[in-house]
Amino acid sequence: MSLELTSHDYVEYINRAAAKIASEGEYITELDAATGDGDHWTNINSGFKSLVSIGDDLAKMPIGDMFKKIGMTLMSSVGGSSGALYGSAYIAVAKALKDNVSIKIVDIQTIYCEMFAAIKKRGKVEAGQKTMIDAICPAIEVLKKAGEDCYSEKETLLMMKNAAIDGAQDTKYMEAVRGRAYYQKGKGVGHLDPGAVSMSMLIASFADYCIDKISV
Amino acid sequence: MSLELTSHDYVEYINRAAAKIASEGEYITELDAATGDGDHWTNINSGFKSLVSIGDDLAKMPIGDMFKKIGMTLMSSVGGSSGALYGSAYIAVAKALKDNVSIKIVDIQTIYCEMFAAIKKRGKVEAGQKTMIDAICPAIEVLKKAGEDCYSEKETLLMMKNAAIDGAQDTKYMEAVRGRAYYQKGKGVGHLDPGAVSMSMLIASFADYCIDKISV
Amino acid sequence: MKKIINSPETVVEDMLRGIVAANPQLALAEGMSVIYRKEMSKKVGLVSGGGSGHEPAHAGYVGRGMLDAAVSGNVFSSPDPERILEAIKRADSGKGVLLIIKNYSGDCMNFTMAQELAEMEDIEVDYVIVRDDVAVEDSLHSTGRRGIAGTVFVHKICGAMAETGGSLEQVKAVAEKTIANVRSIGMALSSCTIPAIGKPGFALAEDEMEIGMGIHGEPGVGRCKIMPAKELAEVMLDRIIRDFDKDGGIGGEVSLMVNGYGATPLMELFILNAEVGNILHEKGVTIYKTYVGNYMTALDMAGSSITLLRMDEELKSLLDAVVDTPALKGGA
Amino acid sequence: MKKIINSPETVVEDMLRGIVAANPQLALAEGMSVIYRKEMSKKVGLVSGGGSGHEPAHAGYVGRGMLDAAVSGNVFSSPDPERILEAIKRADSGKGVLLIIKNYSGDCMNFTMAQELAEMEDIEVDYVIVRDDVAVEDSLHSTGRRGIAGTVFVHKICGAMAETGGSLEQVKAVAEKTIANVRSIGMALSSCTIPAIGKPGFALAEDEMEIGMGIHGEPGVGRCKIMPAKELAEVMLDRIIRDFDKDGGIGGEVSLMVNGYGATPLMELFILNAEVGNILHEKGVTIYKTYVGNYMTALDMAGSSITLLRMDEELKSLLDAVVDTPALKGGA
Ligand SMILES: Nc1ncnc2c1ncn2[C@@H]1O[C@H](COP(=O)(O)OP(=O)(O)O)[C@@H](O)[C@H]1O
Ligand SMILES: Nc1ncnc2c1ncn2[C@@H]1O[C@H](COP(=O)(O)OP(=O)(O)O)[C@@H](O)[C@H]1O
Ligand SMILES: [Mg+2]
Ligand SMILES: [Mg+2]
Ligand SMILES: [Mg+2]
Ligand SMILES: [Mg+2]
Repeated sequence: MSLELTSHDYVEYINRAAAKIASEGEYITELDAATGDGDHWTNINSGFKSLVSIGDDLAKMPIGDMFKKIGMTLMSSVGGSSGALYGSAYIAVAKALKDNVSIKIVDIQTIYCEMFAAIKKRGKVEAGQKTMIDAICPAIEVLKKAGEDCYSEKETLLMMKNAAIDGAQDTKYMEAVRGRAYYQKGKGVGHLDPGAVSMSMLIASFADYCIDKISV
Repeated sequence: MSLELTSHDYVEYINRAAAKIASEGEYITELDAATGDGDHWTNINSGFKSLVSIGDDLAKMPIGDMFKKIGMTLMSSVGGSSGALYGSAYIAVAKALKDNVSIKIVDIQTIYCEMFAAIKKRGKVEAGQKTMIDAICPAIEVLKKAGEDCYSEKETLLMMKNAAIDGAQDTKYMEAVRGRAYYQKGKGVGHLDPGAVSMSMLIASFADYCIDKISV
Repeated sequence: MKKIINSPETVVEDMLRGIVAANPQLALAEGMSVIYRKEMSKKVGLVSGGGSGHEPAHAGYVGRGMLDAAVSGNVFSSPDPERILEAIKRADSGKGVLLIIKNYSGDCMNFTMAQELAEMEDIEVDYVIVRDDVAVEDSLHSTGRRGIAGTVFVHKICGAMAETGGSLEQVKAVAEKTIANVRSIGMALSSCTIPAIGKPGFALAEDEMEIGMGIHGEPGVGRCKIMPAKELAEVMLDRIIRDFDKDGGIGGEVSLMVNGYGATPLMELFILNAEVGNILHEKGVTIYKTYVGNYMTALDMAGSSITLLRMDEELKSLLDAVVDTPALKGGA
Repeated sequence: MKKIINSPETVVEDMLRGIVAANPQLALAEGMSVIYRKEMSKKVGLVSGGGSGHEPAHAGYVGRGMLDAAVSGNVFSSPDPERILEAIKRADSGKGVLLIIKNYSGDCMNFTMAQELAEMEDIEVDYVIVRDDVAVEDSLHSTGRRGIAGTVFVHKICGAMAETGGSLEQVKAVAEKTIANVRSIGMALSSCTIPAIGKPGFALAEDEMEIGMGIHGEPGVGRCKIMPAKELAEVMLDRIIRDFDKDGGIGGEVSLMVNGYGATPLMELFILNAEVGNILHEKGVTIYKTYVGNYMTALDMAGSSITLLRMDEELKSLLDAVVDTPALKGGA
C-alpha cells in the first residue's frame, strides 16, 4: 500500500507528535537552558497542545486550509522565535499544497522544502548555522536522493528520519549565527541546538507515523 | 588585698570583655536571629571594638569622665536598642561616680544599680520581661545580700558572676514585653534573650577581672 | 553571601554615597549618615530614619512634598541620637521638626533621646510613632505594633501638609490621623542576609512561607505552606480587615500599597495586586490609589506586604499632592 | 520554585490584570496581552513589547511622554504578530506608529510580521531595533547585539519627541540617534526561574558571578569570582568605554542607568552607582542624569546592568521632558 494521508491522518500524526514532545520536557528544556533561555520546550509544547485541542476541526478541513490553520495556531500559541518560524513554515506549506486532496510521498519533499525556504527567509539563516533548519536540510537531501534512486517508500521514510536525527546531532559542532546561542562565548559549540532537536523529533514522528500507515 | 580599680584597670577589663564578646559571635548572633533580627552581636561587638580603640585615652581619664566617654562612645557606635541602653546606663554611672578616684567593691553595687535604673527608665521595662536587665537584677540582689552577710570580696564577685549567668539563663522562660522577641508568636518563650546573655558575659568578665586583681 | 558590595563594614556609607551621586538635589552630612535637601525649605521640618536595609526608605523619600532629612543607622540598627540630632538640624528652618518613627524599641529610644538633645538646643521637636503592622497585638504596655510600609503613607501625607504651610501641630495631627487609619501585613518567601552576618537569618523550606513577617527578618507569626496568590491575598487582607473591624470597619474607600520586600520581582507584586483588588472589589470597597513596588524593603528578602489606608477628602488631597523625591515623583 | 503566583500558566494574564488594576489610566485588550492608554493621544504612536518577565518593561512605560501601547508575550517569549498588530492599532491615531524592538530573533521576526499585517490594513508602521548590549559582538550578518536596559532610554526619548508633535520620521531619527549612543553591560549573581519550568536556568557557585548576562538568563560571556563593587564597576565600565572608543569615545557627558535585574535590592544598586560615579568622575566624564532602580528586569535574577547614554542638547531636553507612566514619573 502506498502512502496517502488525509487531513484526518495528519491530525493523528499531530497527536502523536504532541505526545512525543510532551514526553521530552526535561531534555529539551535543558538543551535550551544550556545555550538559550530555557523556554523552547514550553513554547513548542504549548503550540502542539493547542493543535491537539483543535484536532477535530483540523481533521475536517481540506489539506491546504488545515496547514494554514496549523500555521496560524502555532504562530499565536508558540510565541518566541519558533512560533514565528513554525508559523511561517506551515503557512508556506499551505500555499504550496492548497489544491491537494491528500499527502503522498512526493508531497513530503514539498512540505519540507517549503518549510526550509520559509524558515530561511523569515529567520535570515542558512543551513549550518545551528538552527532548526539543520534538521530539515539533511532530510530534504535524502528525499531528493531517494526519489532519484528509487528507494521504497518505507526505506525513504526511514532514511529521512535518520537524516533528521543525525542533522540535529550535527548541530553540536556548529557555531550559532542567529538565535540566542550566538550570545554565548563559544557560540554554543559543544551543545545541541534545541530547535533542531525538536524539529528532528517531529520529522521522526512523522516518518514513524507514515511507516505505520503503509505497513498496515 | 582589697579591690581598688583605676581607670587604667577598668580599661584592662574592657579589653578582656571585648575579647570575650568577639569570641562569641556565632552564639550571640544565633540567639538574636532566633527571636530578633540577628544583629545584637555585631552591634555590641562594634561598640566594644570602639572602646578598645580609644582605650589609651580612657585610661588617662578620671573615673567619672571615663564612664561618660564610654557611654557616649557606646551610644554612637553600638546603635540599635542596645546602644541607647548601654549609653544611658554608662552615663548614669558616670553621674553617680563623678567624684570617685577609684572603684571599690561598694561601688560595684552602685554601678549595677545605676545601670539597672537607667535601662529600666530608657527602655520602659521591668525585671522579668526578657531583656538585658534580667542579667543585672540578680547580680544586684547578690551584691546587696553579700554586703549584709559580710561575704569576702572574692566570694561576692563569684556569686555576682553566677547570679548574672543564671539570670540570663532564666530569660528562657520569660515572655518578652519589649524588644523584638515580643513580635514572635510565643513571645520568645523557649529562647534566651541575646541582650541578657551578652550582659551576663560582661558582668562575668568583670567579676573574673576583679578576682584576678585581688588574687595577685 | 552574594551581594554587590565592597565590604560588609562599608555598605551603609557606600550606599549613601550612591544615593547622593544619583540625586544631586540631595546632600550627605559626612560621618553622620544624614541625607537632606540641599535647598532648605521654609516649613515644618520632617525627619525620618532608622536602620538601613529598607531602601528606598528613608533617604529615597527626601525631597519636595515629603521628608527634609533621613538618618540611617547600620543595617537594621537604629541610628544613634547624635546622628538623629544632625538630621533634625538639617531639617529645622525655625518652624519646628516632626520625627516620624517606626515603632521599634531602638528607634523609639534613640529618636526620643535626640529630641531631648534638640530641645536643649531650643529646637522645637515633636514625634509620631507609626505602628501599622497588624501581625502584632497592639498594646500600650508593651512594644506594641511594628511600623512597616504604612510609614510611606505617613511621609507622603505629612510632607504634603507641611508643604502647604501647616504648623507643627497640624502636621502632627494629620500624621496621627494617617497612623490611626493605616494597617499593614507582611509575608516572606525567604529570609534576608545581613551583610555583616553573611548568612540568612532563618531558613524556610522549599514549600514554606511565613505570614506576619516584619522588615528585619524577625520571625513572623505563622509558618505555612506556600499558597496561590489569590488565597494569599485573602489570608493577608482578612487580617487587616478584621483589625479595621475593631475600629469602625474598613470603610468605603482605601488606598492600597503592595510592597515588595527586596527580592520579589514586580511581576509577582502585580499578580498579588490583581487578587487584592478583586477581593476589595467584591467587598464593595473602592480603591482610591494603588502603589505597587519596592517602597519599604528588608534587604534581599523575598516577600511582600499589603497596606491599606482608609481615605477621607483631606487624606485624598494630601496623597495627590505633587512630590519630587528619588522614590516617589509626580502626582504619585 | 517559590513565587507569589496563582499558577505558572496564568502569570502573564494575572500580572496584566494587576497592572491595569493599579493604573486606572491604562486598559488591557483582553486576550491580546496589550496594555494601552485609555485616552488615545493625537501623535505618532509608540509601541514596544516582547516576552514578559522584564517588568516594569514594557507596560510600566505606557503613558504620557513614553509609550502608547505595550504588548506582552509569555515569559521570555516574543508575542505573536496578531497581538503586536493589536498594539499597533491601539497606538495608531493616523500619524503612524513606531515599533521599538529589542534585538532578539523572536522579537524581530514577530514585530516585522506584525508590521506587514498592519501595512496591509493601511497603517503606517516603521521600526527601530535596540542593540545596546556590548557583551555581544555587533555584526550585520548575525543576530548581533541584544537589546537590554538601554531600551528604556529609547522609550523615554522617543516618547518626548512624539509628544512634541514630531513626525514618524523625526521620532524614528531620534530613536536611531539614541540607539547609536547607548551602551549597556549586565552581570548576574544568580539565575532566574521561569515559572513554567520551575527551577533556575543555570547554577552559579556560591562565590561566582557572570559578566555579560542578558535579561533572559541566557549564559553570559564570562564567569568569574565575585568581586568588590568597585572592581565590578571597573570591569563593567571598561567594556562599555572600550566599545565607545571604537565609535568616537565616551565623550564628555553621559546619562547613567544602574538597573537591577529583579532580586537585587536598591542598597546594592546604590553601592554600584557610587563606584560607577567615582570612575566616571575620575575620567572627567560628567553625569547628566542618573537612574537607579529596577527598569528592565529578568524575573527574579540577582544582578544588574549599567547603561551609558552619550548626551547632546537635544537628548538632554527630551530626557528631561515630563512623563507620567507607572514606572517613570515627573521630570524623570
Ligand atoms: N533566526 C533564526 N532562524 C532559524 N531558527 C532560529 C532562529 N532563531 C532561533 N531559531 C531556532 O529557535 C530555537 C529557539 O526557539 P525558542 O527557544 O522557542 O525561542 P527563543 O529563542 O525566542 O526563546 C533555536 O534553538 C533555533 O533552532
Ligand atoms: N525596651 C528595652 N528595654 C530593655 N532592653 C531592651 C529593650 N529592647 C531591647 N532590649 C534588649 O536589647 C537586646 C537587643 O539588642 P540589639 O539586637 O542590639 O538591638 P535591636 O533589637 O535594635 O536589633 C534584646 O535582647 C534586649 O535584651
Ligand atoms: Mg528559548
Ligand atoms: Mg537585634
Ligand atoms: Mg537591630
Ligand atoms: Mg524565549
